[in-house]
This record gives sequence, structure tokens and C-alpha cells, in this order.
Amino acid sequence: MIEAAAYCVAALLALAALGVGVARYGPGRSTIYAASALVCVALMWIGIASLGADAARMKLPLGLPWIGVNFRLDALAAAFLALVGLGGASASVYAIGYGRHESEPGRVVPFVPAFLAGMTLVVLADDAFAFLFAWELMSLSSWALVMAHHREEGNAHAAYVYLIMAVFSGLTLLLAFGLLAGPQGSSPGGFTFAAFRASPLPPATVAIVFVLAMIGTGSKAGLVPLHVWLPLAHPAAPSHVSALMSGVMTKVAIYGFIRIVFDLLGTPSWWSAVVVLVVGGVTSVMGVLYALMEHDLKRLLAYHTVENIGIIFIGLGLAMAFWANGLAAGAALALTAALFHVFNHSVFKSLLFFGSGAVLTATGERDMEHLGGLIHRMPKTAFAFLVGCVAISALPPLNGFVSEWLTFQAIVLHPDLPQWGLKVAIPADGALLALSAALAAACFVKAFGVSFLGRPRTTQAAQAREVDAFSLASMFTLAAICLLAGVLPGAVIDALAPVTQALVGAHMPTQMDRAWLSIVPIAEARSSYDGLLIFFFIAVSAWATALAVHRFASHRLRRGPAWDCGFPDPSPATQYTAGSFAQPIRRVFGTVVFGSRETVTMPPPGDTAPARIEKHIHDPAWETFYAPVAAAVGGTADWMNVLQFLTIRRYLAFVFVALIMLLLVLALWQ
Amino acid sequence: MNALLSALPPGFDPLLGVLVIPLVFAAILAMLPAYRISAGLNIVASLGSLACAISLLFARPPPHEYLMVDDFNIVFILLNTFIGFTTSTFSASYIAHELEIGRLTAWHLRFYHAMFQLMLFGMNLALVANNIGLMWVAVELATLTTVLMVGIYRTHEALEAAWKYFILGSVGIALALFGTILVYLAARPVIGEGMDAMVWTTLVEHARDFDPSLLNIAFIFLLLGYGTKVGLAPLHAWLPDAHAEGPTPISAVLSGLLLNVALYALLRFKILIAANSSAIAPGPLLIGLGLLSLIFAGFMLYRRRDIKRMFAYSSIEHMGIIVFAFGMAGPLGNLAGLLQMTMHSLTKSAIFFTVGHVAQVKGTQRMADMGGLTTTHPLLGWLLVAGVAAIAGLPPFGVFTSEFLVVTTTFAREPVLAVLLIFGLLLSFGALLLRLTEVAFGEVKGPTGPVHASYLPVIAHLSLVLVAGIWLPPPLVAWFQHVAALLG
Amino acid sequence: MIRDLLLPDMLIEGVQMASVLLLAPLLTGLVRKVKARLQRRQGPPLMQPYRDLRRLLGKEVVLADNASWLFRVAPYMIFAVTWVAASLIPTFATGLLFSWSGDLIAITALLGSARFMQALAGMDIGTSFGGIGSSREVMIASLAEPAMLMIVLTVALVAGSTQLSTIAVFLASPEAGLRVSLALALIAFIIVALAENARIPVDNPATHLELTMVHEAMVLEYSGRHLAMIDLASFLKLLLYISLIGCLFFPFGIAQTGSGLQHHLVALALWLVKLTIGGVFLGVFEMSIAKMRVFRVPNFLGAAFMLGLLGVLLLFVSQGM
Amino acid sequence: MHGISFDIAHMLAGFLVLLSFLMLYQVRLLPLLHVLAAHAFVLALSVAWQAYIQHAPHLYITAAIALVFKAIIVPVALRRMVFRMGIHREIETVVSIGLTMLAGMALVALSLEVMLPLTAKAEPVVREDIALALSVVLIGLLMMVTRRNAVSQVVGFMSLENGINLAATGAQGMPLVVEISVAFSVLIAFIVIGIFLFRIRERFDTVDIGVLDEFRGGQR
Repeated sequence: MIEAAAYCVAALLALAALGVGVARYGPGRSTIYAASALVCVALMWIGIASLGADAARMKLPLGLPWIGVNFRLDALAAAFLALVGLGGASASVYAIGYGRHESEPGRVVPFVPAFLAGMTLVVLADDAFAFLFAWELMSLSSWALVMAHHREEGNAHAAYVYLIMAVFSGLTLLLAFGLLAGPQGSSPGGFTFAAFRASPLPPATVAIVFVLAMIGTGSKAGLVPLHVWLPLAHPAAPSHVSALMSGVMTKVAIYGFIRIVFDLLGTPSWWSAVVVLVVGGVTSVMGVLYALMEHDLKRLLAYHTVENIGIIFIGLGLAMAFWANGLAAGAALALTAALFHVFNHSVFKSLLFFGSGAVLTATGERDMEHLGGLIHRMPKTAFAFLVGCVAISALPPLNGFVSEWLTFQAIVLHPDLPQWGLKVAIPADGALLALSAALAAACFVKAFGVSFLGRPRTTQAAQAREVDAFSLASMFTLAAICLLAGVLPGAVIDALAPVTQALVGAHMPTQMDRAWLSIVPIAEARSSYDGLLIFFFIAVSAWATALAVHRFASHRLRRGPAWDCGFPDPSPATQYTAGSFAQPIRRVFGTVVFGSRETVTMPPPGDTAPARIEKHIHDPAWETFYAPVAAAVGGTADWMNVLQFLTIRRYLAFVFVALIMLLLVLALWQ
Repeated sequence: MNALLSALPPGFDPLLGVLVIPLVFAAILAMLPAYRISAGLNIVASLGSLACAISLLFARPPPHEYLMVDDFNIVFILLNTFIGFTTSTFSASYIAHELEIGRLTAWHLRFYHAMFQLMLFGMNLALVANNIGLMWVAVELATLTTVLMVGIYRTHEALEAAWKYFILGSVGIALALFGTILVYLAARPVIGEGMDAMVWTTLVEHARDFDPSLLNIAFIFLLLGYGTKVGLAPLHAWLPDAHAEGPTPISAVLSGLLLNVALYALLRFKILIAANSSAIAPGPLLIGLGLLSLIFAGFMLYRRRDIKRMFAYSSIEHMGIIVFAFGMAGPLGNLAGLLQMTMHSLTKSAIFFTVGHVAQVKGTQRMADMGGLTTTHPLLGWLLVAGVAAIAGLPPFGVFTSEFLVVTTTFAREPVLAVLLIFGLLLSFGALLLRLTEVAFGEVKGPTGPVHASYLPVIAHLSLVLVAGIWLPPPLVAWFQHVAALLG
Repeated sequence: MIRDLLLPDMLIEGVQMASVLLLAPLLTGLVRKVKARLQRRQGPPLMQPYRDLRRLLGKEVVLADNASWLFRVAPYMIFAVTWVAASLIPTFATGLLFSWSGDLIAITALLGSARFMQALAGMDIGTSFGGIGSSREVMIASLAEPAMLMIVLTVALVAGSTQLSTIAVFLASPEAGLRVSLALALIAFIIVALAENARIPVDNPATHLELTMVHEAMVLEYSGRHLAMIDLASFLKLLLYISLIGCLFFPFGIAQTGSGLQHHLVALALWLVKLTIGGVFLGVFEMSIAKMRVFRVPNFLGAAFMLGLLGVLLLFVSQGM
Repeated sequence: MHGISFDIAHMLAGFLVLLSFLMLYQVRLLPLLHVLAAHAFVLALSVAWQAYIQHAPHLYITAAIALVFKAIIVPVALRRMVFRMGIHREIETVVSIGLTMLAGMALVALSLEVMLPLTAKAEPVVREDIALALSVVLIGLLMMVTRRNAVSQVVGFMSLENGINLAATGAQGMPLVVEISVAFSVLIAFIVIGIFLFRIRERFDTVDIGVLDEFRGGQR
């Protein structure tokens, strides 16, 4: 099995190389994408097939000879391999259609398979060298993709910030692995994960590795305040790449976190769970608040990725909390919830990015203020997008609800934990989780309502055309998965059982053999949920009601102008915009979090000039963490730049001073 | 290969070949007026040296009073002759263009080619010398020839750069000589008067009996003397300007070779000091200077506007990393240092090759006047991108491997140093990426004329770096590990 | 949990589903009547909501020109989702046939789905009033929902379950006792219920001033049978919340699984009493308080949120850390 | 090999240090060149003395080079240059003379301090000799650092070289290789300096490096 996965990676790399040559030709591009879709399907299949199987290993004589390149396909890797395969396949199929409109195919086509290969390799890697190699390869190839439309304003900056953060994460992980390896790095097998597992570390070291892993994977996944690259990079990349970055790459980062913290470090301490919980909670709420302030569709989606990463980390934190206290069942529940959400987010975020890509193709606009009424022009895209919106808003009966429900079930279990820190942090996280879910729903009402409903705000939106069949096929497949995972969550939970078994030594009870296919995390009396029945009830009662009303009451219908309380205005500019829609929430949360201000400039009486409202928003993460660093680096660079323009005499003085200093050091040392 | 060697005329010594070929060709080239032929001969001579160097791998003469080849310096010799060869092929196309636009005359070229070979001779001599005096002479010879080459354009800036290089270099020379004398003084009571007390192989054998105090002072002078050549901050001042104002092949050679030669000298003495247990530990000194260079160069990179000067600062940065790695020592540290040095030489010279062509296309070295290179010159632009990615330590290139080793081994032993190290790496990466974005992407700026580039050397170097990033041949690593063990 | 399909169970479930549907308009009529009497008006008859519904169902629909399919589907979806949610609540009997298919969290989320659809429908025509309504609705919901979940958490931690039947049984048993946390949760719940049902002081269901509308602004463009479905859904929702209060905080007398027919009948009667008391209280409350400015609502709901969180944290104090 | 012969060697070396201080003290160019000549002359004496006591006739060549080249040709050439450029009237220091002298003293102290812990293995002769040579080297460097004019920097550099020569000749039995290389390199160094001075003069009409720096421009 693992050999097959390795061949798949090789095939992807070959496709990347081939892509350089054929990117110019339309059929060539389609072939590359189609081939990579096939390879990804194979990867997905391999992943699913090896979920329950024993861990397989493989060693290639590459890299550093005393380490080699080690691959291992265990349950965790298999789960994420399936995820990469699914995301890659859907993105590739989508790209067959979407890629036709690509203005710079040469800068996109070769890098997509390379990016997929990088992500697959991260999941397969079983030693520090291979892991980081793949990690950075993933970053580098996606950087090239973000850079694809380099002439558009802001994209270069986005790619810059992105790669800096990516390299920062790589270097942080490098430190973590350095600590894990210890001084035995040069011995044969020194950097393999097996060696890391075998050598126990002192608690202080574990703590440092944990923090480094958190920073390293968190900056790739998008934990606040390390998230700044996401809203920049995701809009800049072509939409299928945004989907991959958001839906799959951030998940690969989470894989890294799970691999290091759950697998390599062993049982965590309870305070580390508190750290994860706090960061996760803050991330989820901050992410969604940021999203609410946005009116660029893809940036909004990117911020929602931040939010969902936060939710996943809440689940992981819960799992760590239970695991640290030896409550294996709770840990299994929380970990399953987190992994389920990983899966869900991957699916619906890809779907939403595909949708936004379709909108972009159809209208050339990402700014929601320039959209509107697309449901009429692009009904299929609108439907798929709506499914994604409902799913990400954690509403039943779709999949997003199930994973958040599971997370909540884990939260309800928390009185079993002895530490006061966890007792306070977990309910608070529950509150944050609830808040972020509610805000997410608000945000997606905004996103869907402003872009797809109402009247078109621009001619581009009014003349939009439905997108091609490949894109639609990809979107509808994902929408179907959203529904299936929502109504049959037991299948996903059971599939994840080997993963939790391997990591925390327990798994949730088997779900699929329960009657009515309901899910029961702990015990019947505690809680249960049956997505299938709920879906069935809703569908039947809605359908039956509609039928009954039409049959027995009235089915007459007359079209007319909108009533609008008697003041219908023909201008679409009078509609609510994204900015105005979010205004109440901006006033409630934004003034505190973002220091948002609104200034209204009224024309003097009698003047017919329009009144203007301006909103000002500060980005707290950027202003607190990044701007000072950038200013410090820039200031130091300016200050040191003088050293380029000194006289030879002064340079000689440096030599002289260096000599004197060293001699003084010597004198003191002796 | 052995069969091939036996086919050579009896009495032919490849070690001498490495020295004699450049020297003889230097004389020939000095006399040849036709630049096309001399460019060709330049390549031939470099290829000859390379062939001799390769044959040294198989038949290694025993060390004698003046010359020697051991596991340690053969790495450098091979690298040196290889990059010398590729640079000479690059130089052929580069110089043709310079002649076309009238920046150089035929007379200049005669001088240039002769100096090129003389410089290679000097560097090879420094590497194979078994005598610390001879080594010193050779390093100085290489320096002086490069000084002349840097000033070859005779612009204000070029002359200033050459002058700066010359003055700082001379001081470095003097300090290194003083250090060398002190080493002799330390050795004399143990080994006895005369030549033996300057022969490397003898010195290292008896190093443990030397007077440690003398060795300490000697090492400080050698560190600063040869460190000036290596370009360590704060002794670096000559380096950026010399890279920026000289012809690009010389920039490539400076970064790819001369710095290594000086580093080699430094490492030789480091071995010597390390062999004496009561002498000062060279590690902390190297680590300190290395980190200082790394972080200093990182900050300096941000305000660079001249593309060649920027990559010169990047060389300072990498020399900092390399010296740091050797300072950390241990099997992994030394191995990382050797790898990093090899990769840096290959990558940086490849970058200079591309940069040379870029500057020729754009008619300037100002980065603000370049832009959108991947749009107008895809191959050149993407090669530059690949080069910068490689030098920044991103996979799949070989620098990643060495930086992986440096950082992990450091963090396991000295966490604080490792944090400083990655701070420096990130810092310089940020600056390089910023400029790369400006030059290779974005709106097209500057002339977009066709380029008559010789891509072969660039591709050859980058492919080697790429292969090294993916697969390091076990024999090579075993050999490097052996050398690393020699370095202590 | 999953028993054989027994006739009594099916019967109880059927009674439950039918009763919530049938009683919902009556409850609204009661509230209106109480309010009218307090205003010394005669007020419409108790059965007026039923007549309104019938009238609306018989009328033709006038649909705005640019209404999409979503606008037409939404009323049925909203109604269906609300009805499903209502039928999951043990109003008079626990252990309903399908109550295990969704717990309290799922009910909250189902109502969230209904609101999601409604807010989208409000934006579909592209009028400014629809936008106002949706925008304010989601703002209110974004605070009310977390508050609700905090209440759920409090109750769930007390009862050790999120399953409504289990909670009701536990809280009805003597071991539940009186707890500060539950009192806090009750206050929070009342606030949330007021907000969710668009009652004064958060919203005014009887307003005709567009600028103060929230719920009504969203449904301005609806007419005929569509409006009927939406109205029915909001009636149902009011009933649902009052029943929830009864089930969670005053669960006495609720019929347990397996108890006899007459026990069920008594429970049914008790439920009706609870509903009546709830309706009267609501009417009295609405009459004694003024509507808030929209931007004071967040503070009001924020208080509920904090009370809910406080309830959870106080649990640990009462249980000992 | 004890007694008076070494005392004389020391005396000469000490004298060299003294002359180095004199150099630091000189603020005008022409006297500075005179001191340089004297410096080289003393060096030549010292080398010759070493040749005599070590019975190393090849050192006489070094002495001769020092005498002819450093003590006569170079100072004369520099003197001409100074006159040609009309800068014989002034020489500005960067740091005040008093401070420079103090720094020089500190440098001598430092070099002694560094040399002190030399173990018994090394002869005391060497210890003191090297300490003095180190002082000369450091003062030469100090000179280069504190003077702005190129001519005085050259002077500083040459005194530095002299210090190295002193050390080299003081080292008994130092192979010829080094001797020649020293002379050779100084020769080349000077020729190249000459070339550069010529070019620089040609283009900039001065050898003041400060002027050179005006051409730095802002384009880096």
C-alpha cells in the first residue's frame, strides 16, 4: 500500500515536470489536471483502505544516508492521506474547467501537482528530514501558486508574507525536531520518528517542543495571531489553489501538530491542553470576527478558515485535556470531533472556494459589494454554495453541525477533569465555540445574501454566466459529501476509530451498527443524534406541507414589483450591502476588537451631494505583533545601512577594534 | 579510471598539473591578443585543471615539504577547479557581451584572462600547500590578482572598490603573516629550526606540545587575517563592493572560491589549535563571528539596491553560517559546515551567473530598474528564482540539508544560539525574498531585449544542488563525515 | 433507546406533533388577548390566529419580480424545521419515539437553521428593509445562540446529559434540588426566549414602524400561503420555547416512559396549564416594559450570555473544585 | 647566544617602538616621512644584527631591502608625491594626538599583557621580542585608523610591516621562504599602491581617501 502511495507521489512529481512543458496548450493542461485527479483518487483510496490496516513502513535511500527517507502509513497518516486525496481530486477536476480561464497557465499548472506531492509527502514522512523537506516543498510550491498572478496589486505582498510565515514555521519545527533528536542526531536513524518515540525527554524539553510545535504548525494552520498570511494568500491564489491551501494544506499543518504532540511527545501535561484551548478559542472567535468585517469573498472565506482551525484546536485541546488525565473515552471523543471537523472543513471550505472561483470566473469580481442576484444567473453554483454555507454555519442536517456537536459533547464531559485551569478554560471555550458558530452563521447569511441574493449591483454581476460542467461536477460532489457526512456521521466516526485508537488508546463506540444509524458518543442516556432521521423529517414535513398547501389551500401566484413598504427604489444601490449588513455586529464587537470607527460626512443643508460614511478598522494582530517587528527590522536596517557608506579608515577601525577586542578577550581568558 | 591514469605519460603528476596548467596558460593568455581564442583557451585550461583534480581522487601523491593532498583539501580542490571551469565557460559569453558594448577592450581581455588563470593558480596553490608560509603566499597572490580584476572597469566605483579591497586585504595579509610567524615561533622549540616547523603535516603532529599562549595569539591574528578574506563581519567591508563593481565572473569566483580558500586556511589553523588542549577553544570565537556576520548581513540586505551587492551580502551571511557550523563542530556541525560550503559555492556562483546576464539585459545593476523578469525572460527569471530559493535553504535544494543539520545540532546543544541562528536565517530570507519578488515578478521594468546567455553552467550548478538536496551519495557523505572527524 | 415500534409510542409521538401544531396559534392568541385586556381593549378573539392563517392560505401569492426559488422554498423549510424541533421536545411525556434523534443542542441548531433560511429570504428581494431585518436578526442571534448554548451547558452539566428526556427526568426527580446555576440559567433563558421570539423589549411583533422592525422587516415581502407558513412557524416557536421552559425548569408532572394512559392525560393537562401560565406571564411582561433601542439589545443578550457562563462556573463552586 | 647580543637586539626593537610613538606624535606629513625613514633604518639595523648573531647571512638581504627600499626609496617617493600634490603643509588627525598616544600606550600594555603568560618553553627572548613587535604592529594599525590622509595611512601600513619583519627576523631559523615572501609582498604591495595612487590621483586629484568616499553615491 505504502509503495503505491510512493508511486502516486512520483506520478505527481512527474506531472509537475510535464506541466512545465505542456502548460501552454489547453488540452495539455486538461490532461495534467485529469491525471492528477486520477492520482488523487488513488491516494484517497489508498488512505481509506489503509485506515484499519497495520502501519506500513518504507525506506528510500535518499536524503541523508544515515537517515534515508522514511515513510510510514499508519492510521493517522492514512486518514490525512485520504483527505489530501479527496481535496486534490476535487480541486483537479474543478481545475479542468476553471483552468481554461487561467491567464498565466505556465505559472499554475506545473505547481499544482508539486503542491499535492508536497502535502502527500508531509503526511507520509516518518523522519524529521523528510517531514521538513516536504513541509517546505509544500510551502514553496504554494508560494509559486500564490505568486501566479503576480501583476495584480497586492499579490506580491501576499506571497511575500506567506512565504515568510511558511519559512518561519519550518524553522520553528526545525528547532522542535532538533530538540527531539538531541545530540544523537548523527547516529544511524537519529532523526527518525521511531527514534523520537523511543527516547523519553525531560518535562522541560517536552514543554519547549510543545510550544515550538504549536507555533510551527499553528503558523501554517493559521492560529491567531499567526494567521496574517491566510487572508492575503488565499485570495491571491487561483481558486482551486485557494481551496487546496485552505481545505487541505491547513489540515496538513494540523496533521503536523497531531503527529508531534500526540504521537511523538506522548501523553501531554494538562497545562498544554489549556494553552491549546485558549489559543483555539481565541482563534475561532477572532477568525469569524475578522470575516465579518470583510467584503472580499475569498478573504472572508480565508478568515473562516482561521475560525475553523480554532474550532479544530479546541477539539484537540479537549482531547489533550482528557488524555492528560487518563480519560481515554473522552479523549477519543474529542479527538474524533476534531478529526471529523478537519474532514468537514476540508470538504465545505473547498466547496466554498470553488464557488467563489466560479463567481470570479463569471463576473471577474471578488468584492461582494459588486455582486448580487447571482442565484438567477448561476442557480447551480448558488445551490452548491448554499449547501457549503449551511454546512460551515454548523446547521443541521449537514456535516458541520455534527462535528461541532461532538465537540460540545466532549465539553459536557469536562467535570470529570480535576484541574481548575481546565474547569475554567473548557466552559469558556464552549462559550467561544458557541459564539463563533453563531457569528459564522451571521457571516454566511451575509456572504450568500449579498453575493447571490438580491439584485445585481454591477453589470458584471447582471451578465454572469453559469460555469462549466467540470466545476459544477466538483462542487456538487463536495456538496453531496457534506450532506452524506451530515446524515451518516457514524460512517466517518467509525472510519476515524483506528486513528484515535492509535493515538490515545481508545476509540468511540462503533456507530454504524446502531439502529436508525444514529450516533451515540458515550451512552444513549447522555446524548444522541440522528442526522438521517432529522433530514428525513425535515424533508418529508416540508414536502408534505407544501404539497398539502398547494393541494388544499391555494397555489395561485402572481408576479409583481417588490412592495418594499411602498417605496420600491429601482436602483440596486439601495440594497443592503455587505458593509451595512455587518454594521450592527461591527458596532457590537468591532469597536472593542478592531477599534472600528464610523464617520459620517453630511453635506451642508441644501447641497445635493451624497452623504458619505467611512469605516475605519484596525487589525489588532497586525498592529500588535507584525507592525512592530517590521518597524524594528526596518529601523535597524536603516540604522545599520550607514555601515555600507563608511570610509576605508572606519572599516580599518573595525578591524582594529576587532583585533583589540579579541586580544582583550584572550588576556582576560588567560 | 585507473586504466586511464596508466595511459598518462609516466612521471605526470596530477598534483603538479593542477598548478602548472593555470600558470602556463596564464603566461600564454597574457601574450595572446585574440580574445575569442583566449576565451576558448581559458576554458580548456580550466577543464585541464579540473581533469587533474579529478584524477587526484584516484591517485594521490604522498605529501612532501611543499605540497600535499589529503581528504580535507581535495574537497576544496575539486570544488575549486569545477567552479573555475564553469565560470570560465560563463565568462566566455559574458565577456563577449562586455566587449560588444565596449565596456572592455581587447587589451583588457588579455589582462583579464591571464589574471583569471593566475588567480586559479593562486587558489589551487593555497589549497595544496603543505607549508603555512607557502599557503600564505598563495592566498596573497590570489587576492592581488582579484584586486586587479575588480578594478578592471576603471569606473570611479570600481576603483574605489578595488582600493578598499586592496587596503583591507593588505591589512589582512599582514595580520595573517604575523599569525603565521607566531605559529612558527610556537613550533620551533618543539620541532626545531628551519623548514620543518612550517610544514603542515609535521605541525599538526606536534601541535599538542606547542606553547598554548603563542598559539592563542597566533590564532587571533590568523582568524582576523584570513577572516578578512572570508568576509566575516566586521572585517567584511571590501566584500560587497568588490562583488558589485568587478566583472560578474569575478564576483562568482570571489563568492564561490576565494572565500572558500580563505576559509580553508582558517580551518587548517583551527585544526591546529584544536589539537592543543590547553589553547583557547576556537569554537566560541568562530561561533561569535559567524553569528555576527549572519545577523549583520541579514539587516544589511534590506536596504540594498544593487543586485550584485545584495548577493555579496548574502555571501557574508552564508559564510557566517558556515563558520558558525564549524565553530559548533562535532560530527554534525562540521559535516553541515562542509555541505553548506559546497552548496553555497555552487549556488552562489550560479546566482551570479544569472545576475550577470540580468544586469547585461537591463543595462544596470539597480534592482529598482528591473522587474517582471519571469515574464520577459522566463528561463533566466525562473533560474534566478530557483537560485534564490536554493540559497535561502528551501527544499528541494541542498542548502536545506545543511541548514537542517546546523540548526538541529545547534538547538540540541545550545538552544539560545540556535534561536539567534534562525532569527538570522529568517531575517536574511525576508530581505532576499523581498528583492526577488521585485526583480523576478511584478510589472516589467527596464529593457527587455534578448539575452545571449550561457545557461549551461547555471543549470549544471543548480542541478547538482538539486540532486544534493534529494540524494547525497553515501560515499560522499562517508567521505565528508571522515573529513568532519578530522576537523574535530 | 430504540425500542420496537410500539403503537402507544407512535400514538404519543403523533399526539405531540399534532398538539404542538394545533395549540401554537392558540397560545399566540392568548398572549395577544392578555395584552389587549391589559390595555383595556377587547382585543381579537382567542381563535383569531387560526382565522388569519386560513385567510392567508386561501389567498394568492404576490411574488416580487426578482424573487428566486429560495424565497419560495424558505417558508416551507422554516416551518418544517421548526415543527421538527418542536416535536422533539418532551412537552408532556418523555421518551418520545424519536426524541433521541436530536438533543437540546440539535434543537437549538435546528432553530438556527430556520433563522438562517429566514434571514436569507429577507435578503432575496434586494430591498433595504429586508436587509435591515436580516442584519439585525443575525446580530441578535449571534448573541442569543451562544447564550442559549451556555444554558444548555449548565443544564447538561447538572443532569449529565444533553438529551431532553433525560434532563427532564433528572430535574423532575428530587435529587436535582434547587440550584443557583439553574436559577441563573432560567433568567438567561427567558431573555433568550424573548429575543428569539421577537418579543418586547427586543422586537415588537405588532409594530408597523419599519425602522424598528426586525422579524417583521424580514418577512415584509411575503404574502399569502408563504406568509401563513412563516407565521405558523413563529407561533410554533413561541410554543416551543414556553414548553422548553416548562420541560427544563418546571418538569414536574411530566409523564415518564411506560407510565399509563391516565398519567399521560394528567401530564397533558399540566402542560396546558404551563402553557397558559407562560402565555399570561409573557403578555403581562410585554405590557410592563418598553422596547429597547436596537443597539441596547446586545447588552441585554450579553447579560444572558454572561449569566449562562456564570451558571456553568458556579456549578463547580457548588460541586467543589 | 646570551648577554650583550640580545640586549642590543632588544634595544633596537625598543627603539622601533619609540619611533612608532614618534610617528603617532607627528602631525605633519614631511616629518612623518622622516620618522618613517628612521623607522625603516632601525629595522634594517635590527635585521642586520639578527643576521649577525644568528649567523644567518640571508638576513642581510632583508636588511638591505629594508635599508634601501623602505628607508630611502619609499620615503623619497612619498615626499615627492606630497610636494606634487601640495599637501606638505598640513595633516589632520581624526583623534587628538594626546589621545592617540594614550591609546598607543594602552596597546603596548596590552601586547605585553598578552605575551606574559608564555610558558617557560618559549625563551624569554622571544617573549619580549614578540611583545615589542606586536606593539609596533598594533601602533601601525592605530596609525592607519587615526589618520585621514592616504600618505599617512601608507606610512602606518609600512610601520605595521616593519613590525612583522621584526618578528620574522627575531624568530630564529625562520625559513627563507618567509623572508622572501615578506619582501616580495611588500614590494608588490607598494607597486600596486603606487598604481592605485596614480590612478586615483589621475581621476581625483588627491589621495585623500575622504574624497574617494564622496563617490560612494546612494545606489547600493
